[in-house]
Amino acid sequence: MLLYRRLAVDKMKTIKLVSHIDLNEIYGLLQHPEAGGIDLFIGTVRNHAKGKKVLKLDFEGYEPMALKEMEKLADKAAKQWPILRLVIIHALGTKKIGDPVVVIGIASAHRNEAFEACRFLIDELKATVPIWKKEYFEDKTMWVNAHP
Amino acid sequence: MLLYRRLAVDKMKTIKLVSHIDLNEIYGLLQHPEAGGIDLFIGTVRNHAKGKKVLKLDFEGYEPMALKEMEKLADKAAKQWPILRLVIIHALGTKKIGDPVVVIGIASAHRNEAFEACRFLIDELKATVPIWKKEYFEDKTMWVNAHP
Amino acid sequence: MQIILFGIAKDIIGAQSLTLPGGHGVQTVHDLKNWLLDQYPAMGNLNSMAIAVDQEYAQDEMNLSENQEIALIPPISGG
Amino acid sequence: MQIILFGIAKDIIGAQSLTLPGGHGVQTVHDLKNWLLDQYPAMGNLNSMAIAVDQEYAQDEMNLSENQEIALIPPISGG
Repeated sequence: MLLYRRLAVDKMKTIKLVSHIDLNEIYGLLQHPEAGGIDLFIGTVRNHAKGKKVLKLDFEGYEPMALKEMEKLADKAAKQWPILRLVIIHALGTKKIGDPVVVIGIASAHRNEAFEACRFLIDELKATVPIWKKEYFEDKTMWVNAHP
Repeated sequence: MLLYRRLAVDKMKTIKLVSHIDLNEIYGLLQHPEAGGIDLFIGTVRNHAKGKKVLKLDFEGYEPMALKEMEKLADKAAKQWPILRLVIIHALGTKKIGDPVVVIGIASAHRNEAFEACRFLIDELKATVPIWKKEYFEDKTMWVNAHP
Repeated sequence: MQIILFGIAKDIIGAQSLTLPGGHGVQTVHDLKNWLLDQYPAMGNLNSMAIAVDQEYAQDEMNLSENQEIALIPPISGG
Repeated sequence: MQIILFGIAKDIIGAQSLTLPGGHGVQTVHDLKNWLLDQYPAMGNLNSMAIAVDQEYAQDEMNLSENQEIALIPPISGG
């Protein structure tokens, strides 16, 4: 299910929040005839955190603001690197172990820019986009990063 | 069509040469319950080189040696970073614009190692694995990198 | 003045959103943070607390008014 | 002594593989490179020329023998 979607008129970027990430569509979103390199980062649900078994995760977002922040990051990246295609997709809702949670994809003429922009975007997304992750352990739940 | 394949007994790595890269299988090869980050590099066929229009590419490999070199790179990477899953796949034969040519995938607990190992592997692959690329232009063909 | 809540802030306050009672005296983002910390001391244990105004992160000095969309942003953990 | 050829080396030599004629005098990798450059001067224009022995890059000093798999590796361009 598509929750929100913004697509620039030039089709350069795909930025959206979804309940399920479809990895099979990603390559099509990143293909460009001038592209020589694509870097794709996929964040996934790990089965443990701080030594404890994780059963599942819940993601909550301040959706309109999250999309605005994702757009800002895309604009920043596009100013720093010659990007041909850009994808930022984050999942919301309940995710189980192994599920993709976030996908960042960059296509550029040369691989260096793709790696750098991809790394920049995932680091910045984690620092600025208002999305919250709750871990379900066997004996409790916990909002990640909430407390020191 | 699968040309060659080596799969370590521990399933940690998938190293192969193929005539067609199936991107839809890659995520399955990289999934691991302890993985938090996956970095995937996809090298693709660009529509131009040195300002000239490229029609297609042909890839030729010294197949058994290429696989050995890919295995060596995987072992080097596994010594440097805590890798949970590793994929190195290179296509051989004729490729058209936009086709994937090479895929490097790394799954690790944290994203830093995934980015670093992925970057290392594509850089080293280009420097050591005996594979040759011929570009078809409108008026000629050229083996890439052959001459200064 | 109504505040949209997310994540652990919903658990601490026990609601999806919060309406400040009459006479709250909150004029700036800074005032709002102080008011929240005063009313809900558990907020003080969080790693951070930001305020978004009209879906943008707001500086402490920013003035608040009734017609803005105001949200409390506890420590984020996306990605 | 037979040499497997790839890429532009096939074009220069005009064959998929090359058998050194009797009395070639090639004993080491270094000798083989010199022999190839002598017979096919166009090889000298390449960015590099490596020799693989039994599917491993070989040092110049390595001795060659009939029962090895020997390949000429012109500049690679995979990825």
